[in-house]
Amino acid sequence: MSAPLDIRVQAEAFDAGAELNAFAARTDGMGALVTFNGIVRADGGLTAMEIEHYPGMTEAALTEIAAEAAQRWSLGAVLVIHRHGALRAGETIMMVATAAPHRADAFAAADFLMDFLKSRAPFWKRELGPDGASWVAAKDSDEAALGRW
Amino acid sequence: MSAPLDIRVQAEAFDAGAELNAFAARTDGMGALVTFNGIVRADGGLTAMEIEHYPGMTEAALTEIAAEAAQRWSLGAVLVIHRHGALRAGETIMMVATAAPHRADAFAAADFLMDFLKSRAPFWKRELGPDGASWVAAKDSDEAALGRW
Amino acid sequence: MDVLYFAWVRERIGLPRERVESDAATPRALVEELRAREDRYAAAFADLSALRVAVDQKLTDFDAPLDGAREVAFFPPMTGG
Amino acid sequence: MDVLYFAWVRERIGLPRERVESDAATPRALVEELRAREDRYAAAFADLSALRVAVDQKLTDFDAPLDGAREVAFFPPMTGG
Repeated sequence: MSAPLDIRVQAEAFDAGAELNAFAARTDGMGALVTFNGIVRADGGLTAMEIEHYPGMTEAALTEIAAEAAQRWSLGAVLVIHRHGALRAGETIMMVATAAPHRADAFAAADFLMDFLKSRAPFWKRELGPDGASWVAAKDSDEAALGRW
Repeated sequence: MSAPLDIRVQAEAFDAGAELNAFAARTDGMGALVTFNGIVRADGGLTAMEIEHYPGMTEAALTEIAAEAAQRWSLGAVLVIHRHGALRAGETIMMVATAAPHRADAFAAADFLMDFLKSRAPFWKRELGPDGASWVAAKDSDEAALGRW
Repeated sequence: MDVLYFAWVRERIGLPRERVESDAATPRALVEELRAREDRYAAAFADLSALRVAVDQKLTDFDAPLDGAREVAFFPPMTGG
Repeated sequence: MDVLYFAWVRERIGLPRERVESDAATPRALVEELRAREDRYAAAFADLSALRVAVDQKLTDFDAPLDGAREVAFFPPMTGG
């Protein structure tokens, strides 16, 4: 199955609910739909976040990850939206959606996309808190998660 | 953490996108949000579906499954909406949403909820196709999936 | 007690719920009593491995005690989600 | 070739991209040349295990061939999602 891949890298905020409904409408016939939404956490006095990315490579890396997911699982469609630039606490950073005839495929593909997007797509987060700004450090657990696949 | 559980069993259609946005708004501070949407598949000439349930036991079973998920994983909130009655192809049958500080918890809890909801909540689907109506048979793989947890 | 039927069990028996006077000690014993009544019950309960039972709205097994139960429900394996 | 820096690598070096004339055979050799230039490069490249490299927008390793590369990027481990 060659599932359509919809990959967007943008500074603009987006409406996750509207994207879910639009995705569901265009994947008519698929029984299972999984989404992941990453949101700027409000803990530790975090007030805002800045996301830097590598224009050109970002889109290529996301497309490669999504294509790999579509090859491993039987999917009807894949959506990836990832923001860059300035975000406030509570704002949606990114969203992944997968549609499949069977729920196990939709779950596994979304989980896989998140693991690879986290460690293989060129985004860097900087958090702005009461003590100033600091780059978010990559977690060993995120790198280790890739070994699951 | 005692995560709030929002459990709804209803005949009325619902707006999955609006529910996602409302869920995200009330779980402010959680970084990871996973949703599953089950949709009436349009394959095999299927034109409609009827879902029977066991009023009273349905709500109790869903609450028990959601509470079990909230005990196993660190969650900020759980949402389960499941329709009964008549549905047309393309309509949303049900939705599960989990919010958590960490994505692994949100994914695992949503996956768990779906496995148990599928085989332990008293719903029965009847499909209406070109050859008439037939009760959907439970799959051995759905029962086997419970062994994962 | 109230006995409830769902999905194709309901269809075969021809009603969704009925009042049953019984001293059956277990769902299995209750099924034996119902089977003896009429063919439609025998047909619905032909293969217990294809059925599930709930006592007072809790999923249980066919050998669980019925002592004091107010509501027993028989139905096929569930297919939600 | 164009050499790009992201996140704290960009901050330490003080610019996001520059044109570099080099015959370095690998990213590791290119790093050695840059380190020799100025302290800010030495500081940014102090610990290569904390860095990642992409050649022509493809993630690779520090010993990959640079032959014909148009663009080399250095950055810390990625933290998207």
